[in-house]
Amino acid sequence: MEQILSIENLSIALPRGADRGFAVDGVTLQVARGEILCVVGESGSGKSVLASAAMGALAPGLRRTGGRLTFQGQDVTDLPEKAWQKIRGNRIAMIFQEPMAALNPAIPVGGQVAEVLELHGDLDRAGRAARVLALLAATHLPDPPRIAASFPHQLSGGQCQRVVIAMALAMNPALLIADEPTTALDVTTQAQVLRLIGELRDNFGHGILFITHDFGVVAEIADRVAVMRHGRLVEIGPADQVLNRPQDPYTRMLIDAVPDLHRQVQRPSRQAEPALRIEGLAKTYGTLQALKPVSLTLRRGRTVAIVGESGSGKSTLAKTVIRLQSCSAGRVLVDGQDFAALSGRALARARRRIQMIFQDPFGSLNPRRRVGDIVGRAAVLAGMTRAEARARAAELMELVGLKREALDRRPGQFSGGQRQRIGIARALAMSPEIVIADESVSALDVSVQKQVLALIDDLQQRLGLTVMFITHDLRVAAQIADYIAVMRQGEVVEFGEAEALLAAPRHDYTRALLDAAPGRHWSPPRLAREA
Amino acid sequence: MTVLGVLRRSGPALIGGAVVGVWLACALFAPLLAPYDPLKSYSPLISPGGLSPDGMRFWLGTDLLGRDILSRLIHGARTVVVWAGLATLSAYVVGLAAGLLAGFYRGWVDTVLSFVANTVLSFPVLVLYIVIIVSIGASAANIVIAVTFASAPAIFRIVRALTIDLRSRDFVAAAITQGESDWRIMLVEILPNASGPLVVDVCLRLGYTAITIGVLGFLGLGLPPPTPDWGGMINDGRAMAIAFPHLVVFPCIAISSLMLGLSLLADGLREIANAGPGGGEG
Amino acid sequence: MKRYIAIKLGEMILVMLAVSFIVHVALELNVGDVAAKVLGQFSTAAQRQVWLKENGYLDPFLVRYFRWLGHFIVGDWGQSLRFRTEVISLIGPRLAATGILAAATLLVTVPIALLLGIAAGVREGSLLDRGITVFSVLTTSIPEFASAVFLSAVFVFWLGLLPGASTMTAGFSPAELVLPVMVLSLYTAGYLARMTRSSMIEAMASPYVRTAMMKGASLPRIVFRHALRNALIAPITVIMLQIPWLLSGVIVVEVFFAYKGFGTLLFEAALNSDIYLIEACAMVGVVVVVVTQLISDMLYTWLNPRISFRDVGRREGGA
Amino acid sequence: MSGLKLGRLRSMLGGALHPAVRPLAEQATRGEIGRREFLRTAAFLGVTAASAKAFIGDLGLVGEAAAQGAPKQGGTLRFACSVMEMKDPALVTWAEPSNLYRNSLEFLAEVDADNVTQPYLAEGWKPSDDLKTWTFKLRPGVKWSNGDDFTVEDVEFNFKRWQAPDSKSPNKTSFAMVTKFEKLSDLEFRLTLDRAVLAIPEMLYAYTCPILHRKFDEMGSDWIKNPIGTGPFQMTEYKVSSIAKFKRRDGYWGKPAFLDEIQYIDLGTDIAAHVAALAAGQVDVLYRVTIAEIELVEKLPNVRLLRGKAAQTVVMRMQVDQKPFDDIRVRQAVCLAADNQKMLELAYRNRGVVGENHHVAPFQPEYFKLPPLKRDVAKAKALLAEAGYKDGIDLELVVGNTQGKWEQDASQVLQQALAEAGIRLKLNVMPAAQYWPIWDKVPFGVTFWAHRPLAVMTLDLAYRSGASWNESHFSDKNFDAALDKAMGIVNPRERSQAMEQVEKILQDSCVIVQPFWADKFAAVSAKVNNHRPHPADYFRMDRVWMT
Repeated sequence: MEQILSIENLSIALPRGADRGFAVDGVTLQVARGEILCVVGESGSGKSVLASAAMGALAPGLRRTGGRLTFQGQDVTDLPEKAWQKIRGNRIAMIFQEPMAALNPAIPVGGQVAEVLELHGDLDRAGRAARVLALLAATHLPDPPRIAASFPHQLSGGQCQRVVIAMALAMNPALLIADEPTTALDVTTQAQVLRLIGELRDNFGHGILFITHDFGVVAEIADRVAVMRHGRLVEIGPADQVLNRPQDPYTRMLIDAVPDLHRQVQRPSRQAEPALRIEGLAKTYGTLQALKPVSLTLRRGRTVAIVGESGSGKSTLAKTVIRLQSCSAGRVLVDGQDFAALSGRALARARRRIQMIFQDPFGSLNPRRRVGDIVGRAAVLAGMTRAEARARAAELMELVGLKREALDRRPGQFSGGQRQRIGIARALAMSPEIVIADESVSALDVSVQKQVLALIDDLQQRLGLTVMFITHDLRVAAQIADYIAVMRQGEVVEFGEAEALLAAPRHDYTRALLDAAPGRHWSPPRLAREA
Repeated sequence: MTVLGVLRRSGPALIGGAVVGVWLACALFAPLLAPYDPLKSYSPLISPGGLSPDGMRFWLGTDLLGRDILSRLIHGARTVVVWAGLATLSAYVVGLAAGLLAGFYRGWVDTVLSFVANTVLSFPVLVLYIVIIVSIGASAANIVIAVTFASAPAIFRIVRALTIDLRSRDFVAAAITQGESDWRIMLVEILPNASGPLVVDVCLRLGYTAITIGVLGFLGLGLPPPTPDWGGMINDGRAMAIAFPHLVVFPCIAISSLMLGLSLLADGLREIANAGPGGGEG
Repeated sequence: MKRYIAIKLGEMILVMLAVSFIVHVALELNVGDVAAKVLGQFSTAAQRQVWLKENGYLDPFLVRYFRWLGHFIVGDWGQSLRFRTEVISLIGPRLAATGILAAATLLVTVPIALLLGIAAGVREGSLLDRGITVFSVLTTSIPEFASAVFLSAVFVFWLGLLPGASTMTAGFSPAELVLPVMVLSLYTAGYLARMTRSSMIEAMASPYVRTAMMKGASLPRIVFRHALRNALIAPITVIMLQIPWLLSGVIVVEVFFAYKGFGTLLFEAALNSDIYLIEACAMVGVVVVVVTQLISDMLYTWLNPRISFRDVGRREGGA
Repeated sequence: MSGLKLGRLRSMLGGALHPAVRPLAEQATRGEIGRREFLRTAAFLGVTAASAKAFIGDLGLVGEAAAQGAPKQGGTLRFACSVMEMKDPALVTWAEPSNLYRNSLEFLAEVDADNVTQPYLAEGWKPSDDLKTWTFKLRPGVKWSNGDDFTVEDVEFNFKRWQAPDSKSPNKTSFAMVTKFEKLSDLEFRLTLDRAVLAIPEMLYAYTCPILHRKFDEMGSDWIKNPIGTGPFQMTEYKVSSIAKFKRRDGYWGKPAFLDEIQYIDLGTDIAAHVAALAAGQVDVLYRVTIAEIELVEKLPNVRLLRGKAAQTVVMRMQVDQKPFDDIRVRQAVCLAADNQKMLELAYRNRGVVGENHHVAPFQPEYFKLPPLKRDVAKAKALLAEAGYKDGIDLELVVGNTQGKWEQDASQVLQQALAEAGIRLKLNVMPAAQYWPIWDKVPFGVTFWAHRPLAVMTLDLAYRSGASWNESHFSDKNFDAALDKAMGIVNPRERSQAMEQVEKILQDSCVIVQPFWADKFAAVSAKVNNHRPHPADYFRMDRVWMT
């Protein structure tokens, strides 16, 4: 097989003062024509730096300290910038994570695609225009002339990513480097883009270096898989082998953490009295109906997952239920009391019964306050003294698996997973009956995600919490939910017990979502934990 | 994290901090540092480094009334720090309060406060100063009032925008779901997190306020004499500057160096803030 | 867009009402001095009282305010106390004079500032960047009345190249414009260069610049084709917002060089409690501010296709 | 005061002397009266001072000496001067506008640059012995610029206007003692006064006393619209705060002016701009140069600094009926602690004469030399303590800087001096325009007093009980009587002696701290000839020429 890119023993040093010496540490790998090599790793594994190095464009502050880079037989290790400019976009092209941001907001996208042709090809203006339309059509964009004349903000995320792909394909490069190209996209769009990339590989025989953190995506698309951790390559091999028979303990741990779409664990009986009844809840912004009347019942001690793509109204539902915004109509009944109608002190008193765990572990904790104050605040509000509040906070820290010393630190000194635990502790501090988790694990690495999901599950068992779990990830929903509600355009289109809904979806949209889930046919093997 | 620790992370911040620090020291210890009494007449119009008839040396010379320019500059630092500081502070109190309220509550509160701010901002600033001071008279306190009136709307806008942004953060949502009172959310959750950009703005605004006081002096509306203030010194020496440049050059250097220091400090703080995690602290 | 302009104009009228009322209130505090100013400092109290009565100054405050408002709306802007002539006839020429000054200043400032700002912003932290930053901070930190002294010391007294006063009494004279423009430009250029620099730095760090780099574009191409247009949005809107500042901020420069512009008119009016003139100046000032805001917003939309007029109306910040 | 050479005097005055002139001349020779006073009185007694120009060099007026070379006809002179509103010349409140209309409007008498009073539209005058009746004879053959003859009716019109019940002119009060205006013929009139007044001709040269055409009010009371005058120039353009132009007119009764045109260019309030304009050759004459610009002007090439003595001064006056100044001990403490010499040295760089707190200048004719003032801080302290201010006292001085920053500088020196006696003086500095409305209202303020030919004119206006400009509210019957007495004496020596009491009462009452008499400065480009600083800034431009 023809090797397009060959990386040998590449090391890239981080600037002094970073938490480790090397971003990439002695990595050796090859990409062959017509294959997709997926580089997987959690955040900070050095996979994106590796991609930049392959483009000869290291960020300022980084420098290569060793190793060689060979591209199509040519040693490009020390190629000057001018020469790299001839290669970039021409023989190696890149697809980016945030397609919208990657496009210049002030130039119509057609012009941006044409620029690649202008830089590298010898087509005249008319030739370029024709080629742009052909490229846009090749990425299955509807109405290429209209798209070409559009500005990025006038297109959807998926369309933008197709434009970026068209741009990458313009010179028919030998190597494509895709850096998390579908992470920012909805699941159905992601499926289409992944399909497109696979199609390109089949039709044109590009070599593709595909950076991702999502094993579902890997399972969907990879020919070979390379696993990175702390800048090192821990395992590389054919997809089937790495996904189903991983050798390295780290890889095994990672794969073990991936939730399975086809649930194996049986959950206990679901009969319980309702803890929260949502009746005809609606929310409109001006003329936009963000939430059409929604009715839903949450049973005590059970978990309902609300699943949907962005804009489906699932977050609006959560915020309206918890009174972060007012509703336009409907009732939220907690123990027969309409939470949606309360105000003033009564509202402040009732608030403790419903608490929320937020999505972004970086944004949901006030960076200026100590963890002890954040977690202990609920106790203070409940009328305890400072000392009592501190004791309570310490208790909570233990409950979520953190040390009591953590109380004196600020959120900035914790990792994402730890912060999410603090967020959970804060929610629990109010001794709520109902917890709403809004995408609470989607920003976490898969190994951490697993721990947090286990924690929530565990707490639910121990404290008898009723959980409303908002997520876009069907795997996560499958893992944690007793019931699943599927939302689309402000409506619940399907509601049912989790296994039944996943096994036999009744609504077309649910089916489409399930079909789009990357790697849906792959069940991660359950391996004994060795790491 | 210590102040020095933060500043060490950026060259400009360190230099700026040093310059500002020197002037702060001058302001604090003026009576100890100044070689002479800043208000006392010795011998008029001695050139820099010159001797008075009775043998005293004046490193930066003396002014028209025979006062030591170096001592006046050192004491002038105090005037600048006190009055520009007070004016900036009071503008901040008003701007912060209004900005927090408008950004937090939005709705009609925001509409009313924003309209007031827009109204004041649509007023040519210098005219605003003049009208205020002409109608209530020129004095240090009135300069504070005038500067407050003129700068508060700009601060209001910054604070309001920051508040609107922070208001949408999850930690504020968390506080709301905990049933925290509004004022506590504004003061404990929002305000400390807005301080980064505001510190930068304070640095720049302090400098501009110092200059504004000087400009008002030029228009005959400055601090009452004999308070040594740099703008006033420049203005006093202006007519004679061509014959006696030292009257104007040194106060100019003083005011420019302070401005430069504050600007570098602001740039540096911005750099540090942008440098990523950890920058949010201290 | 039409709707936006209509909203903006409505807002302008509200602001004008508010400003006129504020000015009236502020000047109310020493309305008694008006007579002294008209009749001279040596007039007797009785004479002043008679004058105040004759001219309606003894009526209740609100009556006077609404009388003024009614007259203002129909174009009767009253008599200037200081110039003893129709206010409306005073403002036009003065505004035009300041307009010329402002235009000349922008003409000099904008190219220089943009050039410096771009050069500094492209390579943040380089020696050139540091140099330009220090220069621009320095120029913005010298008060205008001080730089006016230095520049006139050099160009009028030492070199004898330029006229020292810019009265333009003998008709328009470009030479008389040089010094005021220099003083204003020094200050404005530094400010604008800093603004351009920071927005250039931001643009250079943006993902689309990285995209352009990954396309194989050269640095000049990246700067001029990709970064610049986006980076200019902020400075250009700032330039527009500078115009009101130029209109009023020129007071110092106009007074120093005896330039007969809007600034000196305002200054004299304010110093003399020339109430109708101040009111008219303030109203004109508001119109200028709001109209430049409007133009600035339109430019912003034009430069930035992401923003629609609806968004502009809600846009926060500015200079 | 040095004497004159009698021989030179005789040769100058020739044989045909008024009998009273000889004793005067002898007094002058002995140094008993000033040279200027001699000339003034000589003129007063009907001796024209035409040949007196030869003495100018001896008169202590540095600057333009006798004409340099032959006068040249023609040219345009640009004069830096604020161009203010002046529809009614009798109502102007500043000397500046008067210098503009002075080119077209004339006065009955003129006080020239040497402080000598000269006939003008009045050919001559004659007071009665008791100085209560003044007969004026008008110059024949004078024509208004619209062709009308100048007659006594014009004068009568002006007097009536000034004295009308609704008159807003300061002339109303200054001529309140004129009880009767009698027309004696077409060119003669007589004024009857209710008290003796010595300075009627001088008063008639005040800037509010230009003689307007008798139909001024009928024509709309707006001189800018109907600039009719008797003077050598005709106004052709007038733009407030911008420019005013005057062209030489034909048919002037006197010697035609040399200049073709005078342009008055308004350079705003900032004198630095004026000097810059002069340096750059944009103007030829500066109305005024303040002490701050002196060194600069001296250094400028092609520019001449003109300097002259004038009875102009600032006074820091205390209102005697306001707390705490109603206690004379406080005022005495202020006067004793003040250091007039130091104020002159620092604030006016010694370019003037130290003041003696009685508002009579050594170079004014009626000056009587009192023992010099002594500074006594200890005594000031003691007086303060006696008045109940053991721990010192806080005072506020309002400063308007109406003539320049030196007023403020002097106040700062005063502040330092008073501090030594435990008086904490706060300075309240405000823009001149803001200061003028309250100049006579503040308890303690700095007021600039312009030059007046005779000290009694000032004293009469400012310190007599109930006088219109009595800003200090000083009221003392003895002072009024002493002043009346001095004002009724024609003979300078006797009058000067009578002034001893006047000066003493004022000085002892400690109404004012009067730091110094300020010299007067003007600057002209080297092209300008025969422009002379006038002690009161009254510039006649018809004898000025350009090279």
